[in-house]
Amino acid sequence: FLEDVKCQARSELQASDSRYQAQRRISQLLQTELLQLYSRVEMEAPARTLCSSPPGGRA
Amino acid sequence: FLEDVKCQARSELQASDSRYQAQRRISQLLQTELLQLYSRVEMEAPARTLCSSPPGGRA
Amino acid sequence: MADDPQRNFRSAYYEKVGFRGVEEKKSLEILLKDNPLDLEKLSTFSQRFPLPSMYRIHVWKVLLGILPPHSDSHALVGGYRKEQYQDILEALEVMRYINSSTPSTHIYLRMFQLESQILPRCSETSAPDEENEDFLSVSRAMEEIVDDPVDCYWLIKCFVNQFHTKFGDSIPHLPKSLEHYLSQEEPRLLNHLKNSGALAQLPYSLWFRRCFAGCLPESSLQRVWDKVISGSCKILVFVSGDPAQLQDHLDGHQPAGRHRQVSVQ
Repeated sequence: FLEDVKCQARSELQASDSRYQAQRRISQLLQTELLQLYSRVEMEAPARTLCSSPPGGRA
Repeated sequence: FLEDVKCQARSELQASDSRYQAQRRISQLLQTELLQLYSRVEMEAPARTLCSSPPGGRA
Repeated sequence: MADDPQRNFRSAYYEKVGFRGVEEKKSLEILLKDNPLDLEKLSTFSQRFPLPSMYRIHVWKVLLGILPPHSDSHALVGGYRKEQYQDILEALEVMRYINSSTPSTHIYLRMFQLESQILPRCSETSAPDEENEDFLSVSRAMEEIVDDPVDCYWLIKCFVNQFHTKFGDSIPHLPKSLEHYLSQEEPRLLNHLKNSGALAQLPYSLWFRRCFAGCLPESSLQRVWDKVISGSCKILVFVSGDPAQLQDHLDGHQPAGRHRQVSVQ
């Protein structure tokens, strides 16, 4: 019976963890995407007034 | 003793949940940031060659 | 006469009109009342009988680990699964991998790629390659069977993952098994296929990789997948070796078996 309770807890924890892992992958992707977009914006910035707003700043 | 096991399971699940929630907040912030960056890039795009590459496209 | 002619008459009648599963359905219902569910018994059931359609999705979810054996955890875990689905979907939208006009099967592909850490850069997304096409076929077939998109995604993901983990090593050997099976069961057919060069032309590698998705009518496919999900890939060989399936294909009926049921017990 004790094994049973442990087993149930384990499967709940696994499901919760899988949700966390997905969220972690999502933020990694978002970070990559942001970095690439920033570097693109900055490469093009010197020619423009854009450089007056710091990277990471609001639009 | 059984109560003990259940209690431990509950706190593990709570820990997993709060890790998930934290990661979710991070993703949401990053998403907001990304959306703002996209709209900034696109506002500036019409005047530039930049518009030849699709939004979300190459760095 | 038998002791209970009424009952025997009924059973025989049910069998004749296709309700062979009345008794089976009852025994499945008993299994589904267990808490925790006995995965071994459910697998055995699913190996032996086609699952009644009203319980199929639930049993698949349990066998694939989308829902845990403990029924009283189903609501909690089901909620986690839904959140995970929505989180991924939302992120892909924001990153512009998908939009309102993206076909759902392509959405499932991107979601699966995100979770498997093989999502290409948005700008580098190209036409789906062979492996993607296999995934898309399975998705299209699953979508025919499952209405709820959350269930559908999870079933596709876990089905594909389980199929590769469990049978990945066996798939390349299935064509040999098919030949062996035919040599035992249908030696004349095998000879004919070999001599006419037709054997080499059969797309069985495709059938195996896609688990017959897109190659069998839905009702037969479900029964094949019952067996695959509950742990056997031998069924793929038997279905491929079914003379009617082969004949259909050689006759140029595509997808094979569209016109009749493959007998999958």
